[in-house]
Amino acid sequence: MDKMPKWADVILTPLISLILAMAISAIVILAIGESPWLALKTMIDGALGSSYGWGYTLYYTTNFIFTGLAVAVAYHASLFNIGGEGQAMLGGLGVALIALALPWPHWSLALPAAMVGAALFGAAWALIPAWLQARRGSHIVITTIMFNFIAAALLNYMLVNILKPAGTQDPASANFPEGAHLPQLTEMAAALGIEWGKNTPVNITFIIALIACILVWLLIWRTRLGYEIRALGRSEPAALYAGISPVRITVIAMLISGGLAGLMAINNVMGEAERLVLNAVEGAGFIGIAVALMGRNHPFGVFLAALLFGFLYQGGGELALWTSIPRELIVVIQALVILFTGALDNMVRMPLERIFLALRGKGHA
Amino acid sequence: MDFATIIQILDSAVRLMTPLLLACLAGLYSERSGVFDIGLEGKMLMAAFTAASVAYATGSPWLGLLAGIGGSMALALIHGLASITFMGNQLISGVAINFLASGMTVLLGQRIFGLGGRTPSLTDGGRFGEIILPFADALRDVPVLGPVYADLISGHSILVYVAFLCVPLTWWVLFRTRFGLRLRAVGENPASVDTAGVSVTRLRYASIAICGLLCGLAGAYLATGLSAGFVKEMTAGRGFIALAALIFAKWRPWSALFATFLFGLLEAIANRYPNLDLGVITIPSMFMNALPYILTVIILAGFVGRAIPPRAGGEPYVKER
Amino acid sequence: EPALIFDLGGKFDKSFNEAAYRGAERWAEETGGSYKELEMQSEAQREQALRRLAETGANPIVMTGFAFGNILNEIAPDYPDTKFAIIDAVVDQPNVKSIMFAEQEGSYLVGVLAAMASESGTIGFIGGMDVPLIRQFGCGYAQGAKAENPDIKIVANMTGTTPAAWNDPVKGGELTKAQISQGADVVFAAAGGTGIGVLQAAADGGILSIGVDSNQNHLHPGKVLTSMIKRVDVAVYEAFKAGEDLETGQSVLGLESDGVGYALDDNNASLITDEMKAKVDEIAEKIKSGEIEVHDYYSDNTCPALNF
Amino acid sequence: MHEAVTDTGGRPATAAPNAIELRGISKAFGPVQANKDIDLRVPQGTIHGIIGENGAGKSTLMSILYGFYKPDKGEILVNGRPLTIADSLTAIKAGIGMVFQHFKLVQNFTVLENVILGAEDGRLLRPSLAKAREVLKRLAAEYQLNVDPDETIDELSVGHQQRVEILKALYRQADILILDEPTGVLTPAEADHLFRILEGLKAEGKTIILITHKLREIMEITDNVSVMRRGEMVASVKTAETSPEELAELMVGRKVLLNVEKAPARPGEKILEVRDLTLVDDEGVERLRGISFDIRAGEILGIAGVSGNGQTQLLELLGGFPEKGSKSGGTIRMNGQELDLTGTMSDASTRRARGIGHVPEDRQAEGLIMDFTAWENTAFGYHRAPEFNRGLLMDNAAIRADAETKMEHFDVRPRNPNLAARNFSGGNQQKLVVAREIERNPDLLLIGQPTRGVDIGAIEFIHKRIIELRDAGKAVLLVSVELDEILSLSDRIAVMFDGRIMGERLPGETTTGELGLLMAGITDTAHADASEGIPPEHKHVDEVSGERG
Ligand SMILES: Nc1ncnc2c1ncn2[C@@H]1O[C@H](COP(=O)(O)OP(=O)(O)OP(=O)(O)O)[C@@H](O)[C@H]1O
Ligand SMILES: Nc1ncnc2c1ncn2[C@@H]1O[C@H](COP(=O)(O)OP(=O)(O)OP(=O)(O)O)[C@@H](O)[C@H]1O
Ligand SMILES: [Mg+2]
Ligand SMILES: [Mg+2]
Repeated sequence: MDKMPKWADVILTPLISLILAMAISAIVILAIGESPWLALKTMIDGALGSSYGWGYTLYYTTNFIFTGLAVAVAYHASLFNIGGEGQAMLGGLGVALIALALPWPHWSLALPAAMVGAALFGAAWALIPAWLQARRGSHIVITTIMFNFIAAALLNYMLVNILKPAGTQDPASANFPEGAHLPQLTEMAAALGIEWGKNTPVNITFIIALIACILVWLLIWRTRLGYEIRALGRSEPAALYAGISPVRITVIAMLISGGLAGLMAINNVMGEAERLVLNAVEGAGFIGIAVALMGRNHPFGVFLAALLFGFLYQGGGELALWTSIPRELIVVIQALVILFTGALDNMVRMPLERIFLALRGKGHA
Repeated sequence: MDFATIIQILDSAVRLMTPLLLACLAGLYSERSGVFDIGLEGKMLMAAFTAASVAYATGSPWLGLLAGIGGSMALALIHGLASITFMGNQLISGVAINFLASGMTVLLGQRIFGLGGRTPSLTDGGRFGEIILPFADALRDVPVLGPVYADLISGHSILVYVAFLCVPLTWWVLFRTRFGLRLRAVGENPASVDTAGVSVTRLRYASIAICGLLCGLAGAYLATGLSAGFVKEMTAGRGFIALAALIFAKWRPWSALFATFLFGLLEAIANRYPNLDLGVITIPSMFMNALPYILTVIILAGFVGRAIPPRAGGEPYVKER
Repeated sequence: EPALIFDLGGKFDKSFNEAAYRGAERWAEETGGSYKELEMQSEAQREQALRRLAETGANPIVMTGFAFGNILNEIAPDYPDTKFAIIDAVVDQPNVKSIMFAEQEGSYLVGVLAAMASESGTIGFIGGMDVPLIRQFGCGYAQGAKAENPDIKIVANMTGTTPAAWNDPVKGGELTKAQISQGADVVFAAAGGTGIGVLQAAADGGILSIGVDSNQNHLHPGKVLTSMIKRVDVAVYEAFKAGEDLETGQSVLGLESDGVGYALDDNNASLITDEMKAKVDEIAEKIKSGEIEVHDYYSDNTCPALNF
Repeated sequence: MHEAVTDTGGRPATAAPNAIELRGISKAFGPVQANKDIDLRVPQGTIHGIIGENGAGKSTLMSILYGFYKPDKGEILVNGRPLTIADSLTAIKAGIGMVFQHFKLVQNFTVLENVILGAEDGRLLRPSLAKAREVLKRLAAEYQLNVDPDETIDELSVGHQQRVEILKALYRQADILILDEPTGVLTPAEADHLFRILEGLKAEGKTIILITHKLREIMEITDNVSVMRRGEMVASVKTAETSPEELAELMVGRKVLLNVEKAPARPGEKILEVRDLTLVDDEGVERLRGISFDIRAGEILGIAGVSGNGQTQLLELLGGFPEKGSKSGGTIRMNGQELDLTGTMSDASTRRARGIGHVPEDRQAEGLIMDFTAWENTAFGYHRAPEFNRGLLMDNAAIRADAETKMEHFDVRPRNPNLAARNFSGGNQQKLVVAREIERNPDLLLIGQPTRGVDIGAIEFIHKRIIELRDAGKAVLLVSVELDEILSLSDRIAVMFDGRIMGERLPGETTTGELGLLMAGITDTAHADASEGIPPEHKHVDEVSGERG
């Protein structure tokens, strides 16, 4: 029997936590001499107030869904993949190599090929840490941290020494061919006769991300593989008892995780920049950790958390753009949201449980 | 590579490893008590900021040091609140603390100094200077030992010596004192400590406070020892490297010394040889920069076995569900 | 109302964004006018920032950093009545002014100075993140130094491969010490916030340093040999001053137009002897006249004087 | 109503004052009312038994007394004085010591370190350790509680770990000692030894509270006994004035068969043939040294032995998941076909495919995923079976339906397949595992410690099912440290010692005494001929390993 109704646990608690985080943020904003009300209004207007704002919010959401899912899948196998950042970088490399390899006639051909490239490169970058963990017991947290640095070096090298066209300043690859440009949601909406999200970077990848959520949900809760991943994650001796091979599952889970992180590149590299730039990932790999943990490693939770972070990113971007509030405030707000909804959630949950127990007690009496 | 070069590289390694060592030992206290800490980075950053600010304002590195410890401890307290009192997720709390420090330092810095998060540069009085050990100059000419003493052992900031002393001290505290026994026990099996009549909460807070203190030293060393002021994000991932070193060291103090030295040494070598000419090919600078990380993975895979964390690590101590 | 958009490093990057900010401030002070300024959070905001500014009627819109090039090329045609100015990139659109700096020329000069000031015959270069722009600096510097002293040894380091490399004064300091121990007695830092650590360590270590972008001589008076100045502030100031009448097209600001140069002020007067000054000024003239040609790293991604 | 029972039955057996008196103790874990208004009186110098079904609230009550949990309400009196026990320190100071059901030892600490933890003298360890070493030596001699003070806990057998727990309490000079299911993990010999110690303690005037599921033990050693059911104290009686049958009925609320009834076995064909099985673990220790035996259809082979003599390794090897890094040799034939011992076909799922079911010794670590729901657990290990899958996806509806049937057949309570395994009591968890393995109708069932920590109601049930399986013509390999269980279920008994089978006996023709000798590694040549399948060179007296009692 649970201590309180499910809705209270999954909706009420995070909501109150979020309000607390916002309240503290407001105090911080006041302390630096700005108006919290204006800030909130700017953020909400900017991120959710127009199809334009949504277009950006959903673009960021897409990035975070992929990195969040990546962390979540590994987490179910009790592997803490801090390497999303590096895997996403490599995913970008994969996308760039494929997009630039052929004069793609149409995106519908380029997209699947690029997805394969992104996923393969991302997965490959997760493979070595996975294999080392499974076979040699090398701690995956260290190896994935190291692989983030190595990925940055590799990407730096590839862009500066190999992919950069001569005569440009930019440490970036050449622009992708026209046929590798992904349809933006704006265009897709326009095709349906709706004017939506003009000039925003959100693109078809968002839909792929939603599909990825569903597929990951199916994988984790409906397939044998997911069952085995979860079993291994909860208890290795039990997994052995059930005939589940820890090495195999560890490697597979990390490959999927790395592949998902790599797929993020479809959104930012192929969908937005349409070329590979240095630092394309911009920390989304690390945000993915927060997204996964806050989303309780459930794809739907990941989606909601990614949306929240997409909102914070876009709303925060608007703040930085249109008010005199420094952009670092956004980082503080993000920190507070993560802290209150993710780590201090029991501060809200415990008293709530007591209230619900007391209410139930009365109900019975 | 001649002897002088070796001494120079080692000397550089010592400086580079010091913040890592302090942060690594900080993590060691926390994680040995069962509280995982990926917020070392944030605590160091906050400490670097508060240390630099106060050292600038007062002209005293010592007051700066205190402030650094204070800043780091404040974040440690938040971590304690989240992971001990409210039994929250320690990883999330650590992530949040890193974000918080990265945002708050710039926000406060900009508000106070208006330099976009930088603090003004510290003048010499506001920094920890190099300590020349007695007879360093006189002994320099003694073959082998002379340079080792004069150029390698002598001539570091006081915090370097403190950091190195912390290693035997930590070992002693952990394995020779009552506090250490309880600390190790609470990281392995908090229920055993609880049923022995000792408060798990108090012990864990104590270790987290020590963690805060050591991160404070590390941050202060970065801002007021190695450089002359705070620059945003100046920890540059050292907290994560320290974490890696901690796992590498399997949560043991002497091994922590070794692991952080290895990181320092590899970085010093990469600094010294920005692009290594092997005759056939020249290794580009990017890969020399990544060399410490690549070698870490290789060493980890080849020579270091499974690292088993403290058994109760990462889990809050929940008696009643 | 003019507007200024900073690149991701942010307004206070101790480097060219900060210089741009100073240019805008100077304009505001002198004219009493106001301007809009934007700091971005992420890559995706480049387009957002540009479009939104253009839609609010800001004119001209000045942006710093090559990373805007691509986007600007795409959206400039959408706002034909708005003038754009981009620093550090070439965008071929009728309403865009592209401002490039010949960093290699200024770097060449400070290279000459470094070689002259060096007693050990070894000088150093410390870059931030390893990107072509920084290689351009390093390459010009090495050419100047080699021209002055063909036997000179140049030790070059890059700080790292992540954006953290721009803000790591500790590593900057450590690299400086490593270079000092290799005999360098002048180091040139082109590394943003990391450079602060370089200049500090050089001052502590009793050697000379060279600042970058803006005049950093004052940071350690008497210990900073000079600074390689890149007049981003002037470029912004001029663009703001021109207002809606901004002349479009391409301009390369080199020694000729005082877009780059070396800094001489009270702080380093004692370090630059008359002989040195005469020599660099002569070389500067030769570069202007084309007598000396400084190799442009971007042209072929290689550097004749230095291996990266 | 229980008030009345307590008042009539709970009178002190002696005139001594009460060491412990509990008044109206209540404790809820969230919505679960673990203890309801409990009264208890334990006179000084007595041994007081507490019995009750799994989840009845025994451990909770004792943990409250020890300051581990805080009661919601109620009063505690120690030696007649009211005492607020806010934490274990208060309890320890009041002279209370407790040996928990799940030991509270630090696995990688030495015995000595565990003993002094929390009871150190001064800030430095060295003097405390030296003192403790002396005290332990004395206690060891006094109570025959020998353990090597420098051994780390994970090197010790469970029995020895328990000694450490008792030593911990004695070191803290406990006058009142609480033992929560202490014999669950002990062999009869070890249990006897423990009881002798307890009697010694009692003779010194100490008070002992003993929780157990074994009525035999209650009858043997306690002065008074209290019975708990569903969080309430339903009776407190003098042991001399009651009987096992009455206690069982009080506990479960119905009549319970305490003895297993079974027809004689009708063995059929050989199902399992094991020859010269050896296993060396990753540290190079020989765990199995040439094991050979057969099991036929329709018979139960019981393997007796002190835990740690290779039974675990034998079960795991047969089940297809020997410890990582171990090397094995010998042959296993199942239904006449040889099983792959090391190759790719040697994992647990291939064994299941060959018709081997397995109830592992440690249900919580191996047999179940504690965070999985009951229905997910009932497919565990068989999750690749075609009937549980539909194409790429698992057929959750089918699994759930199957779980409901199994839970009904095995009377798992509460009958809620959506509940996580950890929320079932120990007995019901065990039923889940047994149901899963037996209902697959395996040709051979490997079953280890089937009733450890399980209450008598559930024991009765599980025993019945094992015998039904046998009667259905299946082979059963039963490993248990409970000699009673071995004797009453097995058709043949083999005794394991130090990785060898010391001999085989028939249950009707042997005694606990004889089996006990074999378990200690002492073979009696007179009986040697009865043991078939054991190579002669194994029939000598083995060196008695010092580690085991
Ligand atoms: N720490 C806890 N948190 C929440 N519920 C608990 C806790 N400990 C026990 N319970 C619940 O309290 C009830 C009583 O449990 P308790 O452990 O006291 O039973 P028990 O009589 O010792 O059972 P067993 O014979 O299995 O040891 C059970 O329903 C159990 O689920
Ligand atoms: N923290 C807890 N939360 C919920 N239920 C718990 C908790 N701790 C124990 N329980 C439940 O309490 C009951 C008794 O638990 P206890 O810890 O006494 O041992 P157990 O799990 O029954 O062990 P065994 O099976 O060896 O008897 C079980 O149903 C167990 O699942
Ligand atoms: Mg119990
Ligand atoms: Mg139990």
